[in-house]
Amino acid sequence: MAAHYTVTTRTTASQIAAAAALVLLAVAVAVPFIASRSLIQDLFFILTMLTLAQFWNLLAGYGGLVSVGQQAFVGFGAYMLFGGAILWGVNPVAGLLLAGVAALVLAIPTAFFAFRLQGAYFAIGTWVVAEVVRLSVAQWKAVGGGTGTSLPRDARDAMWGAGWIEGAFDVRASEARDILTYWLALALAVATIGGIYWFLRTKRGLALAALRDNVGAARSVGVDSERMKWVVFLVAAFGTGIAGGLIFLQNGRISPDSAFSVIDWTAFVIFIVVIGGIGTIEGPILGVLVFFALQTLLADYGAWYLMVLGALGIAVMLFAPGGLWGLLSGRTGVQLFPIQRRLNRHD
Amino acid sequence: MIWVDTVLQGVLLGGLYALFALGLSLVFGIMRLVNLAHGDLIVFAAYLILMLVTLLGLGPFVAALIALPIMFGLGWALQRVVLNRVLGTDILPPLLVTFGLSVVLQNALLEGFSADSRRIPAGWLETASLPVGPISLGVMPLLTFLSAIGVTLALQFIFYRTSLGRAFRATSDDPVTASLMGVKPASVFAQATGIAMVVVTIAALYLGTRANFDPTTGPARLIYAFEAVIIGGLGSLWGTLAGGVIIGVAQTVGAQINPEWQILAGHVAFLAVLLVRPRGLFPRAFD
Amino acid sequence: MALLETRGLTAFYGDFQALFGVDLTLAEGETVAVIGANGAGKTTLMRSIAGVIRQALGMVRFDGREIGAMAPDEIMALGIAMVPEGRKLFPSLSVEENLLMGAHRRKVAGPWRLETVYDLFPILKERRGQPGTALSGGQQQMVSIGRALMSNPRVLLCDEISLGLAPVVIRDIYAAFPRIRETGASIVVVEQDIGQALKVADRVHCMMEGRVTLSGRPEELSREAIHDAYFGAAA
Amino acid sequence: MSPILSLHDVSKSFGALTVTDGVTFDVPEGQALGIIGPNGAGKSTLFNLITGGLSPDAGRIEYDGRDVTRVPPMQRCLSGIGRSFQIPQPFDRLTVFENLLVAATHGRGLPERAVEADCAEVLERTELIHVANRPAGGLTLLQRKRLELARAMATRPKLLLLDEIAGGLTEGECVALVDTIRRVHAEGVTIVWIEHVLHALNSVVERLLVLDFGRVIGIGEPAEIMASKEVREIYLGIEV
Amino acid sequence: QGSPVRIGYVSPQTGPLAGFAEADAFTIEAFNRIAAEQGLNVEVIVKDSQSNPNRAADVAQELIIDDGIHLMLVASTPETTNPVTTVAESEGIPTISTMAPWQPWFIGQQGNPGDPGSWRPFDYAFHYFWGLEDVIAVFTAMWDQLDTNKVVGGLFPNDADGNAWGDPNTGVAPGFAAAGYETVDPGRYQNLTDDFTAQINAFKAANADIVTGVVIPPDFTTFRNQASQQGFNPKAITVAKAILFPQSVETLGEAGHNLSSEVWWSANHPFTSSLTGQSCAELARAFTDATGRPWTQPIGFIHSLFETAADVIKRTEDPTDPDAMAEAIAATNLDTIVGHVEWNGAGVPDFAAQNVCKTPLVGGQWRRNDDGTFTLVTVENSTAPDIPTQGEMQPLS
Ligand SMILES: Nc1ncnc2c1ncn2[C@@H]1O[C@H](COP(=O)(O)OP(=O)(O)OP(=O)(O)O)[C@@H](O)[C@H]1O
Ligand SMILES: Nc1ncnc2c1ncn2[C@@H]1O[C@H](COP(=O)(O)OP(=O)(O)OP(=O)(O)O)[C@@H](O)[C@H]1O
Ligand SMILES: [Mg+2]
Ligand SMILES: [Mg+2]
Repeated sequence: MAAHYTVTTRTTASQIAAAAALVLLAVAVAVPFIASRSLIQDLFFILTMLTLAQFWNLLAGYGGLVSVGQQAFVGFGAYMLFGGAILWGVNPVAGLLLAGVAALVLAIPTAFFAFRLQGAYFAIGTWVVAEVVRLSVAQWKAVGGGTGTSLPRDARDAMWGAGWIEGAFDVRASEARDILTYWLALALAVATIGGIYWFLRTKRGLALAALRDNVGAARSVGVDSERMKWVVFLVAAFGTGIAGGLIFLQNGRISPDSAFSVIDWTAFVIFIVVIGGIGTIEGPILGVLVFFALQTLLADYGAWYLMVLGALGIAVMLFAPGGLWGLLSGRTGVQLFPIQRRLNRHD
Repeated sequence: MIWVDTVLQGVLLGGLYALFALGLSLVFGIMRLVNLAHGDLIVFAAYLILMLVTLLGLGPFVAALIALPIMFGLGWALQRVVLNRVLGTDILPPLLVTFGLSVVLQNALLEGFSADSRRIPAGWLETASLPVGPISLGVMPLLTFLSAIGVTLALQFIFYRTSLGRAFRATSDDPVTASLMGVKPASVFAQATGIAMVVVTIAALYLGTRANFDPTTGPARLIYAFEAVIIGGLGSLWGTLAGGVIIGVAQTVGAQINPEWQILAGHVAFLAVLLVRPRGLFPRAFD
Repeated sequence: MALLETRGLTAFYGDFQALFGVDLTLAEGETVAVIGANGAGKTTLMRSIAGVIRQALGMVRFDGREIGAMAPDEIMALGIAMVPEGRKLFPSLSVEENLLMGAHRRKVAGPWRLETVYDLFPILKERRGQPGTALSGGQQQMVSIGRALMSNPRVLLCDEISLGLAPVVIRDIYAAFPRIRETGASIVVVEQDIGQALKVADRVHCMMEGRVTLSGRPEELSREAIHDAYFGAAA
Repeated sequence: MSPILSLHDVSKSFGALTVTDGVTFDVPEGQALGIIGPNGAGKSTLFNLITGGLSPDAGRIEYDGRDVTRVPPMQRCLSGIGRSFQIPQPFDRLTVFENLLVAATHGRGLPERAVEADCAEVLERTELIHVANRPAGGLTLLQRKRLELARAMATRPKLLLLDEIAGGLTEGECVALVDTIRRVHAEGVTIVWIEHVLHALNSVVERLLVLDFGRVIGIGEPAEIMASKEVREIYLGIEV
Repeated sequence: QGSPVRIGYVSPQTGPLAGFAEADAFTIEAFNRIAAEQGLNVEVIVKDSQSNPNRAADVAQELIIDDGIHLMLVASTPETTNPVTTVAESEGIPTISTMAPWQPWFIGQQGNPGDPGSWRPFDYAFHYFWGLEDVIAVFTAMWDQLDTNKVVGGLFPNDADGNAWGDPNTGVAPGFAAAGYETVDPGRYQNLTDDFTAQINAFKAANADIVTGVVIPPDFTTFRNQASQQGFNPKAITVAKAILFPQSVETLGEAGHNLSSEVWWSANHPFTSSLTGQSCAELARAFTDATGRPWTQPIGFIHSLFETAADVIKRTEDPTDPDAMAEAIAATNLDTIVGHVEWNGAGVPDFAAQNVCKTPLVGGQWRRNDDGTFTLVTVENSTAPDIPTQGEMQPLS
């Protein structure tokens, strides 16, 4: 009567969550049919920040790579999209892929340099690399140098799918572009969360979790820590680059200061992840909602908004290092994206 | 001749960067604390000096002298109340807390002092110069550089010649064993941050007299300070000074070739040094 | 009356309990040895007394005071100095600076000053300017002991000072003990080297798995009993 | 029998401290070798050299007929060297089962599906099956030690290095653990075992090696080694 | 009484550019009062760009989408005007913009600023201010008043203004050359530079008597100090941006005396408001009375922006129709407190004629008073003779 075993990762909460997610996704896809443009834009903002946050969380929360230079990939990706559209007539939608690939290519020398550094040195090193990229791009005269540039009207009007949306929804061109970029952002965010969740459930994801807990032990059981670092860094750069391209595609204007803003694309993202709960998929989702709520509530108070944000970050670090999701799941044990493999015995 | 001048001016500029960096180096070396609010603390100190100058009608140097103990107390309290709680092997908590602090500080200054750019008046000293052969060196930049050397010497003395400095190094090596010697790590760290704030005040004096500052001036200089600390080597004070000089000279030489490369050249020098020596120029023998 | 006393001392590392109700007394001027195999909890006991592991109130008394809940620096200020396991020299300090650290907080007049420590371990005087970590293991151990003595402690806790040292060196180090005892300090030595422990101690406690399993005067304890207490009875 | 592991004149220093000093020995395939020696003798360091956590300053390490002196740790693991750590190093936030899954998938280069049953079996044998779904951070000492063993076994090693796996356990716990180790050995796994709990060690190993100050001062039959005056003196510090 | 015409207004109320928005509250308060008196049903919705171009674009979108504005007003440096105009243009919202030289505004918004063939006019965006050709005329006229060697050192940063001014073909250098001035341009530098030795050495080597440029205040202070320290003492320093506000000049102390710059508006200008009937002097005094601060150049322009808005709304049949509104803007013919505003293409190249209107520009010099405060004195008016001068150009030191 040898017992036999099966392995599952699902929990009741996760099954409910999965069902809810499907409904939510359907609603999200349908939003442009019912919602106002301002809601679509807010959702676009939430989705792109969420994407950035998920990738940073993958880096820092899972890979232990605390990068302060993700703006390099946002900005470089976005600039390649603009450069592609302006200089080589690349359709901006295809340009998104170009943005991702460009960021990936940039990530290779960056990683080569930054992986020589540890801990705080790594953080500062990535920041300096991002500055170097910013200053170099600011000398690229064809896309406006330090002035920046706008996406040419021809390129904007040629965006794949925008024309169809314009006809189908009977909206103005600018609104059609919003809908298109919203759908793209939705697809990117879903692919990001889905992809990261899938990855964490593979054996590589398990190894990543093991490395996070104990590098020495992980290496002794055959985990290739170097390669894991590379994989995580490159994947994060690729996704961050696409997100960057998308953000500035929607924005229509780019300048080195905005594209490589350490505050907008790294600091706020870190806030989102940490406030929500680092090292979980749920954390950034919760974090981005909190961030957005704060921004909406307090944006009219100028400096006070940022002070509150800063103080909240400090408070969370001091009193709830696991973030809001950590508090929540610590109390209730709920996990929406379970990755734990459970061994079930059947006699 | 232009090149000699360029390098000399770069060295003097390096003195300013070293002053920015020395406080950071102290805190980084003793507690492995990456203080992202350092630049904003310098700006804060500059406003403090400015207030003393305008409200009490003091000279900038006297005002700075009064600001020193105030800043020491602030640093002490900051470390005691906030930063001690996030020290540890994980670099993220201190990174985030000091970044939060930076944001809070910057915006509080913005509320309090508006975005107007201000300057600490230094009278005739501002434009005074000293001819050295065919080259003319500014008195303020010279004072800045001499102060950087002075601060390095003073910190070096505290570090290696006093019992407080011994406690700094011991606690930095091993806080638990240090506590077995009767050291209170929390209070040693607080004193270290207090001293770092004294250095910050000196840096603020020269930042504020050299050029205009406004509440957002801090972060732009922070990165140079970090570069100086890192290429100098963790915890090496002379290394930090050397690091500042390297960044300064790289910037002026870069600018001489083409002004577009000025800031870039500083960063590239940093990357190049780290590529060759990942632990900086004068690393500690262990850790 | 006992100078130092623990009553029902327990200690945990997370969920893991390392000590189960340890009672230990140390009289003024006495030397007590604690022996036991790896992981018996000897170091845990020392760290609990020194305050590195915080204890509940009522478990540790020193000179009539409750010290269980005090921080290590306060406890050391009262006169309990520790020679930690593994020497734990400060790598960025020179030999002399390491010694001076011992008197950082507790600066009381007494027999131990730099000169007298150098008298006790003359080799250290020759090496005073070198970083502590450049010394041999035995010399490092001397620094660690000297450092603890610098505070003129009333109680000296020594954790495995023979660890990793050659027998000759161990002999040299233990040769210093009579001089330390002469100054009136009470001593707790934790040892795996039973021979040495028995030689210097007035009383011996043998620990196993977080409990004291055997106590007595050295001459009362048979080698078999120690062997059993040390390795377990089934050897 | 050909040696599965052999060290030739291996040395390692940390600064001025020589921790491994010209160590040379062979372990024939299928044998169980015990290593004893005082604290700080360099036993754990020897393991780190064999698994690749540290690289030697001099000398050569051969495993399975190949020179592995400069091979990175994860490749040594893939080729069949498994180890336990003296201070248990579980992946705290993973469950016990996941701890084994990491080892089995990466240590053997197999997909998860292929090793799940095997991991379950190892858990049964190491009596951890009832805590399989608990985070490893919450285990007791015995369970941690068992997990060390189980995780090493999950890589299906040909050579298993155990570092003080019985230290700190009660007598009963120790006996059970020894039983498990004995069975692993019986399956033909070569074992090198560092242990202070001599009776446990001696009930398994066929040969004993004594290390002192990084030097091999004796290797041979356990009884013979234990009897030698030198060893008793060094090890127990009692003059006999 | 239908629903009000909604006007969106974006300006940098906080951040480094906040000085430009100093008079916002004062102006809008006056505008609302007059509008109520005149029975104009309008609502002004103000958004802060925080001096951040990203944020400027965001709030512009909010104004258009959430608040449903009918008219966009924007002012103060290309960092604010350009993102807002770009957004509004693509959304089809009529926009009136000011306080940025027209070249960085117009060319800076083109996809490829380097390729004039690709430049396109805007359908809904209208801008009024002066252009580089005016700066060239005013600066060279000021310098002509002095006895110099006609060598000019240029400080042009790598930002929107700096790139426009420093462009070797479309910037100021060709114009200077036409007026007989040779320009030494060491190259673009990054803002917030801590050292100007390279530029100073280049100017010294060329023996420049004049320095010009478009510099942010902290950098100008650094430059001015270093120049003195390193023994470089030009006869004239005429820069834009850095010495716009009296506060910035005051931080220079004595070194601020006789610095010169372009003047786009002053209390001395001979214009009156079409909205309130105030003269420039009266407006300036009203501002000082209300806020306790000295007048600054942006006050007039912010005021004129709302003057123009009121005029356009009055003339538009259906203000909710963007095309009608845009037509009304294009047809503007109004005398404002900053001069005449009419998009008739006067003095503007063809490619921008539809969207750009120019206002007069003169030259001024800061004079240090005994109490350490500074007064801006108009010293050059050959391009706008109806604006009176108050003194003559003086050399530095
Ligand atoms: N930091 C720690 N975390 C978890 N367990 C610990 C820790 N330190 C010690 N232990 C465990 O507590 C028990 C007692 O350890 P302790 O160090 O007190 O033993 P010891 O008698 O001093 O041994 P040794 O002779 O090896 O020094 C051991 O089982 C050990 O594994
Ligand atoms: N990374 C390191 N750096 C410096 N010294 C080290 C390092 N690792 C070990 N040592 C030193 O090397 C010596 C041997 O250590 P090792 O851990 O190999 O001993 P061991 O024989 O396993 O002892 P134990 O029985 O206590 O486990 C010790 O003195 C130790 O302090
Ligand atoms: Mg111990
Ligand atoms: Mg060991």
